[in-house]
Amino acid sequence: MTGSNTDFLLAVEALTVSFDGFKAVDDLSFYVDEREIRVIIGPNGAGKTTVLDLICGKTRATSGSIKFRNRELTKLRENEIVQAGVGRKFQTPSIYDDLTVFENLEISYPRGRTVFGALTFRRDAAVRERVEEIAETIFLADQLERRAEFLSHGQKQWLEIGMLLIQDPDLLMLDEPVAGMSVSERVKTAELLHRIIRDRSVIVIEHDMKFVEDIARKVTVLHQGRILAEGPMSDVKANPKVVEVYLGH
Amino acid sequence: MLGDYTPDQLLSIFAMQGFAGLILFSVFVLMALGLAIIFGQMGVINMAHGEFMILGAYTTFLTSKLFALYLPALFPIYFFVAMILAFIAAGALGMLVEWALIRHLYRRPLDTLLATWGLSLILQQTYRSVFGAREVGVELPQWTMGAVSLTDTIEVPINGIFVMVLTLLITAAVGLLMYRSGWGRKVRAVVQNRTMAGAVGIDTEKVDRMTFGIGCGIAGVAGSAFTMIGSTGPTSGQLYIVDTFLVVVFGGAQSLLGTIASAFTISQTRSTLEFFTSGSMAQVVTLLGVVIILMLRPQGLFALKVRR
Amino acid sequence: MPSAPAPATGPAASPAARDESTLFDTKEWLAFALVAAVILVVFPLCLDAFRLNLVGKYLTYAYVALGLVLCWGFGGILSLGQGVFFGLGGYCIAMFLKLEASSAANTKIQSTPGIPDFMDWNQITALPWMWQPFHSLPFALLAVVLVPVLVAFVIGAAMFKRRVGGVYFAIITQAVAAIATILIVGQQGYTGGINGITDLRTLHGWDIRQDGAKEMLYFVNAGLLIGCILLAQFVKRSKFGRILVAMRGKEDRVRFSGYNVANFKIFVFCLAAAFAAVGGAMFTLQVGFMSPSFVGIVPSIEMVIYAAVGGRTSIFGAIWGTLLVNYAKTSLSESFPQLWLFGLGALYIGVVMLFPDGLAGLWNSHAQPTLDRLLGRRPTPAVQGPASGATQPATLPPQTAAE
Amino acid sequence: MSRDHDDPISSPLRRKLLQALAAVPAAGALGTGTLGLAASRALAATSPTSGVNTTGLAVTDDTVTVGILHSVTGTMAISETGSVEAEKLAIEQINAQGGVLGRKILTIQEDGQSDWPTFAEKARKLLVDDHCAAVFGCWTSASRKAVLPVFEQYNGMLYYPTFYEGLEQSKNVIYTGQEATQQILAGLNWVQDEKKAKSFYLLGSDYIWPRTSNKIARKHIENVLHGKVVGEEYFPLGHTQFNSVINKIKLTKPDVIYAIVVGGSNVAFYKQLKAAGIDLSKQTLMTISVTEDEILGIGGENIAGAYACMKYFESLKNPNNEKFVPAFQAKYGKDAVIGDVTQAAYLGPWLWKLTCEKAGSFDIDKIAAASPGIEFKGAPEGYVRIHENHHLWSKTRVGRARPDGQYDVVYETADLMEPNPFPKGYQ
Repeated sequence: MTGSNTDFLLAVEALTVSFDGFKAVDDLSFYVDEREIRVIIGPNGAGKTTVLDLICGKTRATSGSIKFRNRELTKLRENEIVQAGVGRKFQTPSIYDDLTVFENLEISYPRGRTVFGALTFRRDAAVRERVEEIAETIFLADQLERRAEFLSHGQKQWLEIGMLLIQDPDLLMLDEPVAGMSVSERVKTAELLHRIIRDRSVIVIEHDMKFVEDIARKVTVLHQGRILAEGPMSDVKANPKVVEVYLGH
Repeated sequence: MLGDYTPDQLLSIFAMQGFAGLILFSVFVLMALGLAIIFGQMGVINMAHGEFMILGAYTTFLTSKLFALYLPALFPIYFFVAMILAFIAAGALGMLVEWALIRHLYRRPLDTLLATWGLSLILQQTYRSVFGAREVGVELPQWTMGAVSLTDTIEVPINGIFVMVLTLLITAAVGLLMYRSGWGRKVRAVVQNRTMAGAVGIDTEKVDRMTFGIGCGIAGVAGSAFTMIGSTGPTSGQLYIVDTFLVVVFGGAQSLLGTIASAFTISQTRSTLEFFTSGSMAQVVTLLGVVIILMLRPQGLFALKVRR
Repeated sequence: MPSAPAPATGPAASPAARDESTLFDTKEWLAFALVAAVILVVFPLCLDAFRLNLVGKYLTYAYVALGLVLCWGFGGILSLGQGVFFGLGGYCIAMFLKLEASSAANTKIQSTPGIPDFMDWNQITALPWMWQPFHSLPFALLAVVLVPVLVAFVIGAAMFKRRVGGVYFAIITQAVAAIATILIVGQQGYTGGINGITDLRTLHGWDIRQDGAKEMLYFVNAGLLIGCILLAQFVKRSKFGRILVAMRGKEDRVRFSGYNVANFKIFVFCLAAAFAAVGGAMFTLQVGFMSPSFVGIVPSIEMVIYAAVGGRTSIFGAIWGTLLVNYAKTSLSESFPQLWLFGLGALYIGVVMLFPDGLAGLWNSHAQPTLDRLLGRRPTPAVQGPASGATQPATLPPQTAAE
Repeated sequence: MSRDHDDPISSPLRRKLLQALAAVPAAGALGTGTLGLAASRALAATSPTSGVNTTGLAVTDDTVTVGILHSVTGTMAISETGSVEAEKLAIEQINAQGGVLGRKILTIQEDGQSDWPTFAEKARKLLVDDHCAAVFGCWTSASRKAVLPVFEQYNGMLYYPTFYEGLEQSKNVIYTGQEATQQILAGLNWVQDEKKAKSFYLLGSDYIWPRTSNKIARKHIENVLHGKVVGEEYFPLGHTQFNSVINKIKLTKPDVIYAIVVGGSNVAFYKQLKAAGIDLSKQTLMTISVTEDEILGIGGENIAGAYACMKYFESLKNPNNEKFVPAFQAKYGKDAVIGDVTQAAYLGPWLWKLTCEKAGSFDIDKIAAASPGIEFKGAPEGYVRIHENHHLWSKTRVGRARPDGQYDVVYETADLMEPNPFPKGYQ
């Protein structure tokens, strides 16, 4: 099954994945525009994270198509999807504990990604400047030489966001970026996200309704692997089905 | 080579080969069962598995000596006592090892591999110091000798039947234990979510220790049974390691059923090949086949998901 | 996206600007100089020909340990089949030497002169095709590296492309080692069987059994080892090295940073195989034969302990670890044979449970601070710099790097 | 060594080979054994060190140093221990009789650690550092192959005790065990005569000795005895599952099972054979790999009835053996068993002593030259003599295993068997 070509940045069509017969995502279709910010909400087990996993290649679809700029992603390997311009932040911070902040960012810098490229990669001025610029953005400019493992939880989340930013993806996917953060960190993260979502498309999974309202223009509500509702936040909020399965809780 | 035989003989060839394969299968299952529990359920690579088996064999050896010395009248049944003692000895050592070593190494499977390798060297040297470097001869009760004639041409060795029955019993016991008992539920709960299991009041440390102990205990019983068909020496255990691990991995690590199915596949293949080629080639071809299949299908034959 | 490559003269004030364009930092320079001085100067000066040859043999194992540091220490890929590559390298050069030793004149008494003696004993009457090219030294030298790398590539590609790693990889490499041994022993007409390929004499007419030749070979061996150290150091200092470390912890994340993880693993596995193979070839040259007893499971696992004792993430530690374990083995097993196996067993356990960073870890946590303090009092700028953890942060597991 | 190859006509190796093929049994008739014993003290007084040692060996006015090189650790330690014990016993006895050329024997023992490069290393040490006048050692062919170039390069003398596959001969080695034909041919002849055996099933562990031995056996069965080989099969070392081959044996019903299985596999093989209902009192089985040492692990009841073809059994009845066995057991415990190789190892020091006394020197070249023809009448196996090819003339015997782990000797060749390491027609 292949989807049709569209003007959308991302076109997900008839996407299904089943684990041992259980359909975690069931015949799902949705579209994301260039520079759109899309928030996916839904109760636990609705298939939100699975959708991101499918898009970034971590999980293979059983059927259906995912097109990114009309390029089929379901057949690509993870690294090819990243190179096509899709970045993914995981729910729990996924960073390289054994490396310094600088090295974390440097590895994510999109140059020298082949074996040979990595061997001959040089830490030149361009790399340094870019790393420092990003570090500034994610509030870690003074932590560059620190081993990532010793950062606080919030700082780790920021670092992972920074690692995505340095890739400069066209589509950024964030899985609960403010989960587990302190209040002050949360404020700073919101500010950070506002800054970085400006010139790219973003898909965010988030439970924090205030945060969602703050950034979302369009919301997709998932329930049991299917779309329950889709539209502006205000509409969705008023949707009785949504209230019943999700917001009401 | 088959042309030389009459149809009748061919039938007996296949029947006897089938039994030979079944015996090998039982041996593999016995070897692999304990490891499947430890590796599959706990993710621990126990390179000293063979040494736990040999502990069982040495226990059997000692028991036979004791019976011969003090209870010669009961000698014919000493083997059953020996198996129970083997289970206890290997299980107790297993729990001790879990407490001293393994529990510090959960989540570092490669490190357990190295540490248990070290343990296996120490155990080997201990056996050597205690029992001598040479293999010991375990005297077996008379009834385990000889073969049962099913027809004029089909004969099945009694010890083979014994091993098969034992395998059946132990497999059934393990199956019941894992899938029907409260303890089995606890083990599975701990495997699936350690934190949660702890939170609902399961003593995860105790469950780990028991699991490891039972896995080692089964190895001990296997070792005891192997005194009937194999050698008992300080380094005999090492011979089994590769085969055992391949059986477990080939079966797909986490599933008991997979282990059994894989033992069946490997043993039948090897036994058949052994008959038509020679022992050496059969082993190479089987090992190579397993490795190639594992390369193509790393999750093993029967597992549903890849573990990384 | 900024991409203009420029010389490394970025903002100097930031600590991030620490120079990674050189092959060594100060501390590593010292470590390297120490290793080089000891194996190139101290050993040859202090040891007699016999002991020197012995140390030369130990050093051939250091290649394997070096490969394991990259592959296992950095990349987290534990191969229990390095003996296979060591053996393949050794056999490749042994085949050449055996052919040279089996000239028609030397083998007149055989029923088929001109072929290796063990073939004659096995009723082989013509040199098998796979032996033919080993008449040529350049081919043999090339094969020393290429054959093991090819094998490693096939194994690596099959396994890593399918994302088999960790324990599974270890067990499968172990099975490969078992298969290789059975094959070599069983195909004795082609391989010399369990006796191996023995009685190697000359290399292009140069008698490698003479003391002079052995001394020469020692230096060739030491030189090659230093070359391999430099290569390993280059890999470690490159971004490749950091990606390996990243992969060890968070393989998925590396994928989502846009790297094809399998290729990196295959490369480092092949590199480790190549190192082991060079070691094997040097072993054959120095010891004068090759046999399947270096290929199997037991020697392969034993080689892991060399790297572990040195500190699994320390390139220089691998050399010291190899020397130390082998020295202990030789001296202990002579005087207390029983104790040695207990000791070796305890070593595996200890290095896992108590000193996961081996000698290098002990050095960093004990000797280095003392040394820093001592040197800090004196006006020696050489070792000044960031605190001990900072120069090698990428490679130190938490236990020692806690600041 | 290189000299040998540059000038093949004068090569000692080749010369000896030619002599061996020409078969000159009369050469050994001149006995030196008794003469040597009696003359020992007289020689001591009249042989100054400078005279008996012109090549810088470790010889002083009252001592001479030899090496013992076996595995005391590792997998081979099991097998090699007996050899070490026998060699030490022989040296002790020689010293008690006044030593060699009036000099007491000192020993340096090195451990080969079941590791072939270690054997080569230690051999070098014994020759280069310790200047040993002779080395008694090695057990496996692999270890001998590893040290052989060392002995040839540094001109040492090795006394090698194990029965082995042959195909080797060196100026620097005296082989006190049997080469393959000595162990095999007479046994096969006997089993054909005695059991009217026509069909044979050959099997063994998969390495050079069983394969070479079976090759010789097959040639002999097919070409000389005109019998039939109905199966030939090999198993990896350490193999423990023999049910398939046992089935094949049951089907092919050979008159004789000819088994050369070694190590732990041995134990498994005989146990499974017995369990499969193959009764060795009815089915003839002949082995060349099971000595009394191995039976300890197999268990006498599992192998009782099998025939072994050796040159020595502990139960052998002769005056020498009746002194040797008690002496051995007095030193190493009454449970100590003595296998074929242990006895062969015991011969080494004695043969060396006799050779030194004949040569009147410790010099390796003189020992090598004087060795052919040396007779040892005190050998536990009976009379032995060194052949020009540096192997021993000795008898072949067939023993039948008893449940108590000993053999009953049921046959011995009338004459000494000639050693023939490169047997024509068997290659």
